[in-house]
This record gives sequence, structure tokens and C-alpha cells, in this order.
Amino acid sequence: MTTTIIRTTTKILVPLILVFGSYIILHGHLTPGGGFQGGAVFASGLALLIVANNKEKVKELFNKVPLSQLESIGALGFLGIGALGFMGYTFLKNVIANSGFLFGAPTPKGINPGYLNTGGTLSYLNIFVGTKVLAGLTSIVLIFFLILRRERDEW
Amino acid sequence: MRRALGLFAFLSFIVFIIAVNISLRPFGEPPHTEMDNYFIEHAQEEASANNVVTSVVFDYRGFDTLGEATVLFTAVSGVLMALRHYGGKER
Amino acid sequence: MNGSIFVNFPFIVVAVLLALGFYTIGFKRNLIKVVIGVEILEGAVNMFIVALGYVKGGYAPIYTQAPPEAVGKMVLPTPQALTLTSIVIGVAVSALMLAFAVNIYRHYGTLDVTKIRRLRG
Amino acid sequence: MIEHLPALMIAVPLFGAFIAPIFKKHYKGVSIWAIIITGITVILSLLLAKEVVTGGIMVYVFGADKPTLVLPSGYSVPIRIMFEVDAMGAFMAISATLMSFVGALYSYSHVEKETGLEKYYSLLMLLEVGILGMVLTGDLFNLFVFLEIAGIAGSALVGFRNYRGEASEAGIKYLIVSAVASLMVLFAIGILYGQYGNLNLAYIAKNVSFNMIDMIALGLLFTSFAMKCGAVPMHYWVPDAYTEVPAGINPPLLVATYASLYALFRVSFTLFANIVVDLARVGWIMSILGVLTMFIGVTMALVQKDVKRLMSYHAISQTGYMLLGVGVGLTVLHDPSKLAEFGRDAMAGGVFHIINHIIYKSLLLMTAGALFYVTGTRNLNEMGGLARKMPITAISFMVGAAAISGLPPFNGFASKLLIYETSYRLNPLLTVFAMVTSVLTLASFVKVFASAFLGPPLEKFESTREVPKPMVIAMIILAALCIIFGLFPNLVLDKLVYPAVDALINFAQYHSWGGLA
Repeated sequence: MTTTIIRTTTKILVPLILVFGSYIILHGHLTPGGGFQGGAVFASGLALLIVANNKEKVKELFNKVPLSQLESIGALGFLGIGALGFMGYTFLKNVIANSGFLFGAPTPKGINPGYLNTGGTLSYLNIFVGTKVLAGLTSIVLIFFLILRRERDEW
Repeated sequence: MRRALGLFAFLSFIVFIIAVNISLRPFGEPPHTEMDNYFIEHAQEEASANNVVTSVVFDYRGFDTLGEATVLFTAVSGVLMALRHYGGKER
Repeated sequence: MNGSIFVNFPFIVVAVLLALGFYTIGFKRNLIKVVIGVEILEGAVNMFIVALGYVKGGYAPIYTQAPPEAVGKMVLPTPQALTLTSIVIGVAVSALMLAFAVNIYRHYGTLDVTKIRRLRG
Repeated sequence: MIEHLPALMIAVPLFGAFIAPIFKKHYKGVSIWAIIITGITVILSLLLAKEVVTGGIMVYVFGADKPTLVLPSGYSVPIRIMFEVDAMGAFMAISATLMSFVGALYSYSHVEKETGLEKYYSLLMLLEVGILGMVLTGDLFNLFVFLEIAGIAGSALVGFRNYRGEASEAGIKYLIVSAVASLMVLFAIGILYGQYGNLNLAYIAKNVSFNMIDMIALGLLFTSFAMKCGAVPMHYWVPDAYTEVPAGINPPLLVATYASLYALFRVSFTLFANIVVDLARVGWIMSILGVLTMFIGVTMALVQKDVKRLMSYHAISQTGYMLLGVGVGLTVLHDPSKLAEFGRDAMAGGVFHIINHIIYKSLLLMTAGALFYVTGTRNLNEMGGLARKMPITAISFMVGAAAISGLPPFNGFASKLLIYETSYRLNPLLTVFAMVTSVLTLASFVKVFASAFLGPPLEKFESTREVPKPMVIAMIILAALCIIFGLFPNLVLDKLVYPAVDALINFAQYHSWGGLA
């Protein structure tokens, strides 16, 4: 599984994939993509890291990463942003759009080159969903990897 | 016998599905677009986003997306629970 | 070519995929293949929904640096949003099904659905 | 805050579920957390029901400026997701929250020695979220999403005991059934979206025109929901799932099944209620399906030796009564004189039977779980003489068994009587089958009681004692509800059931909220 070629390629590819995933998450409100897609791309980079290393290395790499807590934080963040709307509006109301807060600048109407500082709650939700999806998918891949390796050790 | 019966039910179901899909409206000409036109026209001012699909996903139908995130959360919990170490009392 | 069968070609493909999916679920013995059948169904339904939103000659509903002729001629965004949601749900379902399949293999040593039936009657 | 109640109903258990995994290894803490959260939702659902019964249909539009702003200015179509809570939805919400609370309480002791409990309680609350979303929503795609949440959480919980191969087997069976059913629901939703360009239940119901394609969508929705609620041709997943799930999850899982039944009623009464000609035919199909379901379920139950499996087959058979009651009402929905004469009462019987069945079947499955907790087996032939050792469990079992067989003065009698009386007016043959089923049910439960609780005490159960306190309290709550509902059926019928039935019958009211012409 873990030949030198695979390890070297992984070393080069993983940072690129992670950057690309973060880009998709952050630009979700401007270009095709969003939290789910970006999170999936990010998780695929981490999955590459998992399959290209042996069990001990993977355990060492992911021991420090609180994946399950990250997932809870992403979900709670989504819920929290939604609950902002309870202040005078309704649940999940886009309260930050056009308010001048971070990500709150108004969007010009019609075709435009795209401004990052827009989107209101959409950008926040993209980030939280991205966090949640990358943590969730990575922990699924990780548990399958570990369980299959454990089985192979036992046989 | 059961297999033949299943095959028969299956084939009739397939004929039915194909009949459904042929009798649908022609591809590429949606008959009612009021809701979608609203999204395309108002997404930039209301949701302040250039990407209309994202504004539908996170703003107009944001509650579905909360549900979707919950589905993923549920599945991850389920997978981690199903593949946890065996343990506990045998009961 | 104005016969309805050619106009509706994507829907015919959906029907064929649905047929394949149901065949796989109903007649295959390997559990992994059954899971694949569910995934084929998933793909068929997703394709059906996204095909509903197509407008002839339409552009993607994104304003960022869109060509000028795109305004007023965009495909419907709702089906795309629905498909996104449904894809993620499909991933979740398949992950859980595979986890159960792993567990079943660990207990019975086989994935043949005719052999693992302990629960019956 | 009162206008935000429908959103809080979802947000509170969701918050609880997202927090739960952070507890990690503090199993006591997470169980108490789950009990607190489910307790809060019980209170919220009672408030919601009070609000709906007194103030009429409650609408909550997610993401709008005001909770009741359904239509944006100058527009004639609803564009956002909304919750539309009528009395039927509130009724189901009460059952869901109450049963989740009882389940969490029971689980406190029942599964305390297992691992992975933070996930278990998280999934319990997510199952509750799924049910609540299904019964409160007024949007078709949203219904699909919550159907999936309930299906995934339920099947994950079915596979909780992962050291038993049977649990995983039952889990994957349930998951495949629910995935296929919900994909067919999604397909039908796609058909309807293609026809009307909208996803709002009330808007589509208003505009539905009944060409062939709409009838196909109705057929697909009807079959998929019937499949998920365990009606007869697709009932084989029910016994497996109910048998393998920990007994504390049985109550919410039962409600999840009946949430699909609720969706079936919602589809036939609200979405397609404007069909004048064919609705009677749909009603007949539903009634006959009901009779078949109850009869086949009870005959399969008679031969079982596993106590939980036996009760699960009875659950299938009792679903038949609900289908029969509501189906009788559906056949005469467009005939006002017959509707007033017996249709309304038939539906009241069917709807009342939902909550009655949830209560006494949960009670019975919990006593079975208690037997399993002390004896470690579910085989009836290996038990015996336990009445002396576990008096409260034995009494709870007797109450539940009397209720399920329709003996007065327990709650099963009240709803079954309504169903017998009214189905007789439609066709006496239906009543005969229903009564035969009831007698067979009694026979089978007498057998269980005799072999598990009576007889000489066995030596290997010398040291058994009554189950721990939380389990006892959960069983006592349900047994008390059985007796209260049986002694004072009018209390529940007038306050909850008849408003729910009227909400189903007066579908025009549901269609015309928020000024939609």
C-alpha cells in the first residue's frame, strides 16, 4: 500500500487539495461549490493522507485532531447562526446580509466580478458546514481504515 | 415460484416507470417557474450572494440544509456506534 | 425529431437506471451489490430532479462573471439545491449501510444474503 | 416567544443531540442530559398543542421577516420552507415527545452497562427530531429530509448491540427498506415539482389537477409510506427491527413508524383531498389493506416463541386497526351525511388508536425488555414463575395485555369500540375480521402471561429481583396512562382526538393559510 511513490505524491498533493477545499468553502457564495462540496474536497485530501500511511503513522497524525468535537462545533455553529434570527425575525433568517458586519456588504445587482465580503449568514454557514462535513467524512474514512487494519492484524 | 412472481412484479413495475417517464412534460421546458424566478431575481439583494444555488441552499431553503447537516451527523454517529469496540455485558 | 421519446431522452435514462437499481436490490445476493443497487436508485432520482430544472439554452444560475446574455436565461436553481441535499443524504445512507455490512461480515464470515438470515419466521 | 414554538420544537432536541457527543465517557451525565432535553420538549409540545387547539393552525416560515409571512409582497406563490401545525400534527408531536422522554428514562438503567452511550442518546434525540419534523412540516421536500433523519437514526439504533450479528442484520434491513421508500417519495416529489413548480404541500394541494401523472405520484407516495409504516406486503422488517432494538428505543421507534402513517394520512387527506371521485376508492384500498394487515399480523404472532418478536407481530396487526378506522373515514369524506353519521367517529377511532397503541405496545415491549434484563433470554419456553419476583413488571404486563386485547376498562377498548361500531356501518365483514383479530390477540397474550409469569418458580431465577427504579417509573407512567385513557376516554377524545380528526376533515382550512387564494 505505502510505496515511496505514493508517499511522495501524497506529500505534494495534500497541501494543494486542502487549499483548494478551503477556497471552495470560502467562495461558496460566489462560485460553484459551497460548504458541502468544499468539505468533501478537504476530507478527500485527509483521506489520501490516511490511505498513504501505515496504521501507526495515521494514529499518530489523527490522535491530536478532535474530529468528533469539530463535528459538534460545526453543527452547533449552524444552529447558533440560525438562532440569531430569533432576535426579532425568524429562525435561520439572513440577519447579517446588508448589515455592514463582516461578510455583510451589499451585492451590486446584475453581473459583477464577485466580492468576497458579501453573503451575510451564508458565508458563516458555509464555513460551519464545511468544518462539519470535513470532520464527519474524515472520521468515517478513519474508522473504516482502522477497523479493517485491526481485522487484518487479528487474522 | 417466488422468484418468478418477483420477476413478474419487477417487469410490470419497469414498464410502468418507463410509461411515466415518457408521459412527463417535454424536457427543457418547465411549465411553472414562479418560485424559481423569484430566487433568480431576488437572490442578490435578499441573500446578498451571487451564487443563486447557494442562496437557495442556505437561505431560502436553509432549514433543509440544517436537516441535511443533521443527516450527516446522524450517519457519522451511527457509523462510529456500529463500528465501536465490542464491549459491555452480553445482554 | 419532435417525437416525445427523443425530447424526453433524459427521463428515459432515469427509467432505465431505476430498473437497474431495482433489479440489483431484488435479485443480487451479495450485500455490497445490494448497497450498490440503492446507490444506483439514488443516482437515478437525483438525475431526474436535476433534469427537471433544465431550461433550453439556459446558463448556470451564478452571477459572478457570467456572460451578458445569461441574464434572464438561467436554469432553475431549486432542483439543483434539492439534488445537493439528496446527494449528501445518499452519502450518509451508504456509509451506514457499509458499516452494517462490515459488522455482518465480521459475525457471519459471509455477505451472501441467503446465508445470513438468522432472523426469520 | 410563543410564535417561535414550532422552530423551538426542532431546535431544542437538535441542540441536545449536538451537545451529547461532547460528554464522551460521562455516561451518567449524558443520560441525565437526554432526560432533561426530552422533558423540555414534552413541555414545549404541550404548549404547542394548547396553542393550536385554541388558536387554530399555526404557521412558521423559516427565514422570513415574520413567522407568519408566507407570501412575499406581490407574489402569489410561497417560496420558503414553512411549518404548518394543525391539531393532527400537534397530536403526533405530543406522542413523539412523550415517548422519547419515557424511552430516555427507561434507557437510564436498561443500557447503563453498554458502551457508546453518548452516541446512543444523541441518536435517540435525533430520532425525536426526525419524527417532530415529519409531523410538523408543511413542505414536501422537508418531509423527505426528516423522513431520512428518522430512518437513519432508527436503523443506527437498531444496530446498537453490535456484538450481536442479528442486530446489524435487522439494522441493514430496516435501512434498505427506509432508503428505498424515501427515494420513491423523493421521486414522487420530483414528479409533483415538475408539474407545479413548487414544493409547498398546501399550494400543490390547491392546484392539483389529477391527470395521470398526479395519480402516479399519489400511488408512489401511498406505497412508500405504507411500506414504511409496516402495512402487509412490506411488513417483514418490523419484527426484526423491533426485536433487536434496545427496549428503551422501542417507544420512539414505534412513533417513527406511525409518523409514516401520519404522512400517509396527510398525503391522502390534504394533498389529494380534492379528488372527489377516486378518494372513495383510495379509502377502500386503505381499509382492505388494514384488514389484511391485522389478520396476517396476528396469525404470524400466534406461533412465535420469542417474546419481543411476538409483540412485534402484534404491532403489525394493530397498525391494521388504524388503517381500517381512517380508511373508513376516507371512503365517505365527500359524503357529508355519512361523514357526520359514522365517518368522523371512525377516524376518531383510528387516530385515538394510534396513541393508545403507542402507549400499550411500548409498555409491553418494555416489560419484555425488563424480562430480558433479568433473565438474559427472550425465549418464552425458558421463563416461568416470575410474577412473584417481579410484581410491578407483572402488573404492567397485565395492564398492557388487557389493553391490547380490547378489554374494558383499558384504553384499547375505547378506540376499538369506535372502530367496530363504525366499520359495521360500512361493511359488517370488516368488523368480523377486526373482532376475530382481537380474540386471537387475547389468546396469544394469555399464553405469554402463563408461560412467563405463572407456573412453578424456576431454580435459575431464584436470585432475580425487580428491575431498577428508572425502568419501573417508566413502566408505571405508561400503565397509568393506559388506565386513565381507558377510564376517561372523553377527556382525550374531546381535547385532542376530535380536533385532530376535524383538522384532517376540513382540509380546505389547511389549504388556505396565510391569505393564499
